[in-house]
Amino acid sequence: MSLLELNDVSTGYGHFQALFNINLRIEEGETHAVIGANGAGKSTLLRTICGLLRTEAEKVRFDGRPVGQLPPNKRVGLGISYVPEGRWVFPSLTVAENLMVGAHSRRTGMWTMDKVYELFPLLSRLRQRQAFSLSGGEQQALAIGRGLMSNPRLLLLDEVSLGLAPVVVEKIYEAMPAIIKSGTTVLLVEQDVGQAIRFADRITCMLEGRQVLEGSPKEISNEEIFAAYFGV
Amino acid sequence: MTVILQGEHLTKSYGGVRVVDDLSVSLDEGEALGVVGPNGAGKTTMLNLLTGTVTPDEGRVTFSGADISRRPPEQRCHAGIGRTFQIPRPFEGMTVFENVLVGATYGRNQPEKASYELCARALHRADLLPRANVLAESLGLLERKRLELARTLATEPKVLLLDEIAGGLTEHEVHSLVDTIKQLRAEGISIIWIEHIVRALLAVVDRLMAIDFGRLIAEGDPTEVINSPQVRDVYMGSMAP
Amino acid sequence: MIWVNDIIQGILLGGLYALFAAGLSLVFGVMRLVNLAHGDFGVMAAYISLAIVGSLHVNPFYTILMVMVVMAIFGYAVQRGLLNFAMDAGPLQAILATFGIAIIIQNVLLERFTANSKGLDAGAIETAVIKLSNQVVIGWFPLVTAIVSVIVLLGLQFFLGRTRMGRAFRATADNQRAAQLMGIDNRHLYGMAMAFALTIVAIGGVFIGIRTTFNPSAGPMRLIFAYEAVIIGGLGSLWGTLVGGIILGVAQVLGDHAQQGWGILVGHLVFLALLAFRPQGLFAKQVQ
Amino acid sequence: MATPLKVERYTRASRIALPVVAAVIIAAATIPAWGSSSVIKQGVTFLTLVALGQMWNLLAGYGGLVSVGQQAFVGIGAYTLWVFSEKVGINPFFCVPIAGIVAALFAFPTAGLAFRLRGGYFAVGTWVIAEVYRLLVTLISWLGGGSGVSINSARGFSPTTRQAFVFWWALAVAVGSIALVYLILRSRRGVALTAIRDDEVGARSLGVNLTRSKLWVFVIAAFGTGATGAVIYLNLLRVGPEAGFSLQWSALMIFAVVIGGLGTIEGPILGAIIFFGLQQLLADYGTWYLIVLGAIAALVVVFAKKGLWGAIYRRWPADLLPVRRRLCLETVCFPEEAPPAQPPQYPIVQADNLSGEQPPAPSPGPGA
Repeated sequence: MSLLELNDVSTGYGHFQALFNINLRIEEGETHAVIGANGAGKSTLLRTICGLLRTEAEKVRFDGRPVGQLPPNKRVGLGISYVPEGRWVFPSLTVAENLMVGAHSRRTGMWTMDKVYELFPLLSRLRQRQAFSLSGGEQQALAIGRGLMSNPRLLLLDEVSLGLAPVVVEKIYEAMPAIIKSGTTVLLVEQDVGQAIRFADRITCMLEGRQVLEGSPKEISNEEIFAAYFGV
Repeated sequence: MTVILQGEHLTKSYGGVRVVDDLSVSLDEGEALGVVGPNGAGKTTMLNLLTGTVTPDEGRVTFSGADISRRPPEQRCHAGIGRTFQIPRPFEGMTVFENVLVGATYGRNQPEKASYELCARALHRADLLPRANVLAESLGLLERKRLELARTLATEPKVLLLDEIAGGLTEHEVHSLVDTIKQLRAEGISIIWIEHIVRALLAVVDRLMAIDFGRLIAEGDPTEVINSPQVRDVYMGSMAP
Repeated sequence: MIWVNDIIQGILLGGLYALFAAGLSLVFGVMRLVNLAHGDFGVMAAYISLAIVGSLHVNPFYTILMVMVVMAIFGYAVQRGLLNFAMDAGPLQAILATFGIAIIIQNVLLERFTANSKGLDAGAIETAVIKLSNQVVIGWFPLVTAIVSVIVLLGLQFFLGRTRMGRAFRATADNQRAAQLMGIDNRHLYGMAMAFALTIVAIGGVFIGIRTTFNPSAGPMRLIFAYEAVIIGGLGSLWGTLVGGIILGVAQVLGDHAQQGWGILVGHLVFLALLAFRPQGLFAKQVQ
Repeated sequence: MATPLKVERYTRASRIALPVVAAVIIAAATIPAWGSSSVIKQGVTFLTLVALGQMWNLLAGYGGLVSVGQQAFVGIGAYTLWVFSEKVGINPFFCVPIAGIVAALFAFPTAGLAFRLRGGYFAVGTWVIAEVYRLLVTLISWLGGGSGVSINSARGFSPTTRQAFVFWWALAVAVGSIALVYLILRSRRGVALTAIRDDEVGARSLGVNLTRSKLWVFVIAAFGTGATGAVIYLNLLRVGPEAGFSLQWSALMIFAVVIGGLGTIEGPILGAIIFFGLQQLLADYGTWYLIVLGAIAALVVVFAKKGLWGAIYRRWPADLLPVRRRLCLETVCFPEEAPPAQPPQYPIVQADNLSGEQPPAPSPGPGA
């Protein structure tokens, strides 16, 4: 049984259909990357998994359980943690408080505040700073750390590198091996293909709401990806 | 070629993050300019700065040589800047015709009776005339996008700013929309078009600019820009071929 | 010296207004809801106290705890039963729903307790004073009220800053969707926020009921004072709200002193003047 | 395009409704000739309620301005009536339009302050300003102070004459308010107001000046409410600050509009009928009618956003008062039916909220 199953998911916003018949299997412990240009539906896919968008219950299964109808707060309790695009840190809360709120679901496991500070040493000296005063990279690290505080079985990372300078992105991604090693299943969405495939066991390429390419990064050539990316 | 719409050194920050950073854009009369860039690159904010929905922290916007940086959106509309929204926002309780009437009467600042002709023409150009008396809430996505276009056309814009107008449409729908936009171009309307469906964009625009982090990263011939190392870099990151 | 006395009285009164305002601002902060029934909830609390006093024959001070519990349960129920749905329907709908509740409370109280003014009798403390000089006289009861207000505000600050649920409140205020992604059940949380707001308002309601008489239509005035304190202080600032309450209280006492009966009007005018010249309030918190 | 264009306004329902409405108005106008004194008095109550509802609906339903301070203009209307009839000596029946104009004048400074506030804060802001007017009247002894004043000049007429004129005035403000809203909506301004009702940002981008439209609506609503206030107190003959500036006036109009249906002309009329019916039905039970109405209003606003008229309209879409425009070429009008195949509707998550930056929000917490 796969940890996460999407069965023929079609969804969107009001009149706007963003996903067309998506089928996806993610195995426990796997790192899976979804790539594609903007507007491809990558973020919508993650929102459907974390519960910001709902579908019929059966269309999203987590650990065998139909969860398509559950609100996000319930899914966190089951072990799905979403690190949103745009980071969404709580601006008026301090770094430490942001992490404490991240642990609101009371799921226990290896991730604690100290472990997160260990993972992102840059956060450790900012503990008492309000999150709005952090730089983009620091906010991104905080958002990931906060997502880990619920000790998820499945971590959804949405556009981690968005709006960050390459050196900063590099710093953030340094944390990836440790996260993967902790046994957490990771599903990440990236526009930066290079970053995505560095850690991914499998990749899915999306174009305009549809899956156009899937496989392990070794099997797929750059040219194929480029073609799938722009649809040209 | 004379410049019709220009943004100079525009900067806008939200919560300490520079969404648009010292960005300059200029549009010649009769030109069609395409804009690409990853999510959050500041494309829509740039558009909002040009239309007045957002005021710049720094920099200025000129239209036909006049500084319009501090003018509210309605005045810019009167001046001849029309826009469509990424997520269509029709007036749902009004009919398609009445929606367009708002643009014709208020955008052109003229009496209602004098606007009917203009409305019919705008509807015709956007291929919506047969749907004129349908309530806007019952429209599907393509027709909503077309209504966005028709409403704006009714204000008789000199410049048309399109925000991802092809997004979410089927292949066939994109084609028909591209034809409409080509038509508008041929009529002499200057266009700035933000779009991530690249092939739609390439079919229309004369020039392409790519932005990231709110800054310009490439500008020029559309095909060259899309194949430029900078743009490949932005999209594909470290693995760019 | 008589002015000094006035200002002291005004400050003490301001504490009470801040107590009312804290609940209003908590509800607005957490769920962006302007609760038009807030003042009526306070009056309702006073009547509940009155009813308990009537049957148990105790000093109204001893009823506060019971009133707090009743109001908390009531608040949670109203939020989960109606207002959550109202907020889903839209901001305009939410305002109108609270207005409906306000009118219902006013008229239920009118039916049950008649339009006559009532008062809560707390005994000797109401008239006991500390005489600092011939002209500066501080009543024990206003002093206790102000002290309790500050204690409650401190307690609220502690709660918001140091407890799990308090942090959840603040996280939701910052970004409701992100809070939900952390496992915070917003519907329950909104219920709790309303329960908390009404617990605080219960204290204020009983104290104001001891201080002055009240009738079923006294609610709107309470709401308006609380609202003025919030706006003067600036949205989102707890201690700004206290300062707002104090400015309002001082303005009212001084106004009354200058011309008997003009106090409330002067308070309103000070508020409107501040609104005209500093619409963002004195201590608006800028999260930039 | 060379084809001649025509815009049709009438619908089949309206072709039937308009003569019926005209007949009803004429029939109603004869009531003072045959109705009993209590029928006439209740008629005045009902008709003024219709007028107040129409005005509040214009304000909130079209202007998006949820004011709970409209009692200010009822009170101002009432006191204007008193000042001009008692102090100036004008025939009280001529004071109704004057009351409207004075209320409209007061609307300007009121808007100047209240327009600085948004949403719920606007609601309470208008309320505060109404309180200021009430307190001013209470404190100014020239206006009778807290104990109120009597409109004695109206007593100079015989009771039947007075009642008849009051009734006709009430009929005039009711029909007038409906006609006013109707004509506004049919006019160019109505296009802008309906657009604002549906989407403010979209309206602005098409050239609509929001502030001007809202101010305009606020002033017109004040005018209608003030004139109606004068009619109400021509009927009651005695006004005090507590009653004239009572929150109950706002409750009345809000409940009527909300129950009937916000943002339509027919809704508030229907709401007024229901309100009035319940008031009569529960007349023996004190203020229970307000409790019941408050509960109905709170439930309707939450669970049937478009009110009773909205529910009826969904089943039988007939515009009795045609404000809609239909575009026709020569004699052929384009169809009004929706397409048969509806595209799938997805759960609507406000997509703008999902993408990117969130505006910084004030926090209730201490400045930790």
